[in-house]
Amino acid sequence: MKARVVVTLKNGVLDPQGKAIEGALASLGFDGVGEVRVGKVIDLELKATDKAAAEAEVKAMCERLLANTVIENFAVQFVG
Amino acid sequence: MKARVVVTLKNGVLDPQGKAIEGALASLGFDGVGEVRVGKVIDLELKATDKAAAEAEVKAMCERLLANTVIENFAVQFVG
Amino acid sequence: MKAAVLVFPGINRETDMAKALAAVSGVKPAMVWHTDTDLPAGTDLVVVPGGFSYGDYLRCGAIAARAPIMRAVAAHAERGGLVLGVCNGFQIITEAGLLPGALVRNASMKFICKEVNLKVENRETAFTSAYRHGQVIRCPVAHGEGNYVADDGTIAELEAEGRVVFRYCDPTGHISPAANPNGSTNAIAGIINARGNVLGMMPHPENLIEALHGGLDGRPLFDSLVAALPKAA
Amino acid sequence: MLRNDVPITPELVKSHGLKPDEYQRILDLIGREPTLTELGIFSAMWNEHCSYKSSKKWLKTMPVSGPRVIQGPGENAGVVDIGDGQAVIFKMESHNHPSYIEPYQGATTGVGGILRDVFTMGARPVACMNALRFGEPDHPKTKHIVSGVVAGIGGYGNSFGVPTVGGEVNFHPRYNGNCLVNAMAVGLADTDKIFYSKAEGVGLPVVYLGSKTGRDGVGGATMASAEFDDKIEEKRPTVQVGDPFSEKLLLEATLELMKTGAVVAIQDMGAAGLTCSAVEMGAKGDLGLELNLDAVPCREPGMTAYEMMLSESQERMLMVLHPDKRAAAEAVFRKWGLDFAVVGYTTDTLRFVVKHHGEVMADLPIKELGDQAPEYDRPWVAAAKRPVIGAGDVPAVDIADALEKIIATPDMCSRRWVWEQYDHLIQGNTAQRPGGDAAVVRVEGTRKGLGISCDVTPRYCEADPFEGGKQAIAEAYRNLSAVGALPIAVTDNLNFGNPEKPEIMGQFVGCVQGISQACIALDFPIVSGNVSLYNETNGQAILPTPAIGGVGLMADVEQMATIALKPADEAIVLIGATEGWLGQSIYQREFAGREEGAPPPVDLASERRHGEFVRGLIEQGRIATVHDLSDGGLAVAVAEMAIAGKRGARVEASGQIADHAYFFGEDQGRYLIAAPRAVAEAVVAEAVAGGIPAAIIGSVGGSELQLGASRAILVSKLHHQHEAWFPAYMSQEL
Ligand SMILES: Nc1ncnc2c1ncn2[C@@H]1O[C@H](COP(=O)(O)OP(=O)(O)O)[C@@H](O)[C@H]1O
Ligand SMILES: [Mg+2]
Repeated sequence: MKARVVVTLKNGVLDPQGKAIEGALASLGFDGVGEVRVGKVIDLELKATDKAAAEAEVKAMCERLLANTVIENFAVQFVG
Repeated sequence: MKARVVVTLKNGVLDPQGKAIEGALASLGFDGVGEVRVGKVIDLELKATDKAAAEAEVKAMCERLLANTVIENFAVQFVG
Repeated sequence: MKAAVLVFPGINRETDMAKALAAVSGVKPAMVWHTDTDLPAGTDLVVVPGGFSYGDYLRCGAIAARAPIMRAVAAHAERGGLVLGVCNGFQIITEAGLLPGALVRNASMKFICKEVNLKVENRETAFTSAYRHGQVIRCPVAHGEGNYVADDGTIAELEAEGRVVFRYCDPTGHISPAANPNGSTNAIAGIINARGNVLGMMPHPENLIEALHGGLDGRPLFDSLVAALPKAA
Repeated sequence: MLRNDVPITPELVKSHGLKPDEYQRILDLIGREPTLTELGIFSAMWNEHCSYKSSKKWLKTMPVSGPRVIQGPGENAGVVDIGDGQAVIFKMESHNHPSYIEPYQGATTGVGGILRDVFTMGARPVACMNALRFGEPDHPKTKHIVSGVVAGIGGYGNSFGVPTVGGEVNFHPRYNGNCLVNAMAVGLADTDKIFYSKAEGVGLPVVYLGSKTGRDGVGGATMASAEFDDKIEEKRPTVQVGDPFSEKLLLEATLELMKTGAVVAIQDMGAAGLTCSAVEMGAKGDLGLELNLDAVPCREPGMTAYEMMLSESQERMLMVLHPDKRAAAEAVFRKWGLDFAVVGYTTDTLRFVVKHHGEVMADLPIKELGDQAPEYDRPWVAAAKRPVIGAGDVPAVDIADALEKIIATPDMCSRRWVWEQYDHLIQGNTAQRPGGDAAVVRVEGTRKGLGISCDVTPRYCEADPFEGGKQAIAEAYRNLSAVGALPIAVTDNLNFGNPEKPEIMGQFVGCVQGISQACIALDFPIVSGNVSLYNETNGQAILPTPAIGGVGLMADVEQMATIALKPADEAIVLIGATEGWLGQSIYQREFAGREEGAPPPVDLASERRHGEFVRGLIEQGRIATVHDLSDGGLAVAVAEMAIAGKRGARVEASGQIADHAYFFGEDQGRYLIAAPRAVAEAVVAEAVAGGIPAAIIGSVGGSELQLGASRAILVSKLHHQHEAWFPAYMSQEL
């Protein structure tokens, strides 16, 4: 089974990286772009076969390691 | 309109961050995890209203800046 | 020698580089702002220095590589002019397509600042003629993303054509994982383009050019450039 | 009349960290109920962090002047003359609470804040230091905090482009619930181009510079003054994210701006952001100030006046502008891609007026906001004196065994793992890298050098705050002298627990008095500093930790001494008196399992004489190898010299003092010197003639270290033992 974790910054948390990309896109002439926010995707291959168990496990991984829950949110998707 | 760009490393390109997470998850006792790969999400707010035009524009942004096509793949999703 | 040092927002080793160029060549380089579209007339060496252009945000070097001045740099390289990219500069010229491959996060995932040893693998370049072939030199590194990667074909080509100019090694010249500070493929520390006029390297020769730095092993790189280029008027 | 939408309840007052009597003081001052924005402004100005209400009484007693001091405490940073029209500008600051909550971002914003303090005054930062205290290594949170804090300090300084050249790291269970992250920045400026925060002139524009304002850290300064409890999780959203890239741009833009002559006064926005900076600029200049918040560049829509006034978004400055230089000033900021907005002007009303959407949100007396903050004379009790521990009360262990063990402990092992993550070479002026007694940075374009050292021994301060305070200053003095730098001034970061407890207040008072006495005796004035109180979790306070950042000056960096043993056949000289003081020593802790007794006393007169003597020898070019003795005493010092020089040495036993006390005692005021035998003999003769205890105690040579009659140890083995712990510990990092 494959899981994809998407980690994004919480609302209101400064995203210097997003800001820099915003500026770069504008100076490349892409002027239709508003706010840009950057996050991470973490793709995991899991040995688990039971989806519910896998979901709980990945959630635990996010809380303990993959996301910095002080400033980040996470979402888990399953593929296949 | 909002677009989400997902940038992932091409197959075969070394991913030190993924490797580090693999090791860390194992040492936390999550032993059902195989390969881990880390990528980026870039969420863009677009002024465009025409989806096809927006799609072409975001693709151009990816090729010109958001992804390094030497080592990365990208995918574009639209939300709302 | 008429050198131009590029300045992007967030670049921070431009002064170190300018001081080294001036100390060795006796001529102060021009400092060129990223939004300029032309190099100063008569520029024969472009140096893209180290630092954190645009905070290393998105990918290191990515945003700087698309700055207006980079078109002039590409044209300069196209004409056979010399280009030296050090650290962030290496990342920038690689992102700009002047060199193949990419630089990714150090295998340790940590920024590393320390002195390493380098083996001079190719002294037949305008950048390295003052070194001996196979010479082992000391040189500091200071980077978080100096791990050179490229597809197998590119690596094979670089190796076959002698385009790996510097390799990380131990003090005796031995290449080993322990002597490789960032996990770089084949311990690559610096490469040159096929034409031999564009060199990119992660280590900082500009930080080892006087007694205060604890050594002079960075100097021959600048000596080589002085020898290769006409004396500035 | 101001509109008051939100009733000010006792709960609301309490949640702003204001005590009932403090609130009463506000009512008396303004003669009406404050608006919510005003309450927020008062809470920001009157919390411990900004008002120093518990510490002010004692800070006033510290020695802050001297012939070199251009600016002492009270500005963004201290300014000290280094001759030739140049000044060194420096300060230390804590980011303890934020770093405990979010280690990486807490540390980055700490470094960012202190750098801003320094370049706000017109100085280009040339070095950073950091003093870190973590909980015991086995505590479940420690590794995560170490990892994040170190990466954060590096992440900010490396990107900003300043070398991080040294610091301190300690582990102790008393920091389990409160780590300490103290960052120091040092900059250089011309003495006639220093900028201050005092506003001058009525009707001048007040300009906002830098990054946009978001809701970051709303209430942050209040948090920094609150004791932690188990509800710590709830305080999380106040975390701020550092942006070293923007700060680098802000640095370049600010220094460029200063050259245009546009700056009348300038102040960085640190704790309590816009509020604190605006009030301070106005109050110092005896001026009023009116802000129009509609002009403040905001990152998020719908921000209220309250949020804007309390936001701690980073990388921002406030400036009073020469009106005729506006265009030039704005062009500089646009060039660097930063925000530039006129957000108000100075007035002659002595009122601090804040308007938003055309409405007055606050109208307060500006002087009183700053000057009339409560000031407490908190009750304190002096710590009971502890007994002197004799050598016989501490078990004797084989010297070689003891050394091998001590040199590999978390507190004594090499910090290489830490400082290799810091760019310590950038700017090309680092003459002495981390790992020696003090960092040395050349003054760009000259032969002069600045020595920088961070010191304090918290276990000494706990055992005897007064002696511990003295010792912290003495050790900084010694570290600087050991490299050959004349100690010229000090910054401090006084980290303590809850000052409302008389024992804690007693620690504070004792340390301040000890520091003061030592500074006077050593001509080593305090020019800047910071106080961090309420470092307690569930009633458990940290060890009293008055971190000292010392700065010294040398005429010629090429003369500097280092700790590494150089050619063989040199003699080793010990300067200073050895009794074998084991109370509170590392040796006692390791082998008796106790931190007991009185700490070693510091004799300030001999400290000074020994320092001057050693510095003299270095300046005359007679010696190049010096190490001061501190934690772990003689054995550890000579081992560090051997490891650094990759050379062996042998040191004879004393004959009078028991081996373990002689080799591991932590008597103060001592240095080790290595020099050719003839020089060493002359040095000893001169010292003794001048009343300074000195003797040749050993010699350099071979590949082993031998202490007394104990077995010889290969230096390469010691090296390995010294380097092993940190990377091994952190390799299991998560
Ligand atoms: N946090 C740190 N960052 C950088 N360097 C450090 C840090 N902690 C310790 N060091 C360096 O390691 C060396 C030893 O530190 P320490 O044992 O505290 O020295 P001393 O006892 O002489 O004051 C010093 O050079 C110091 O600057
Ligand atoms: Mg020392």
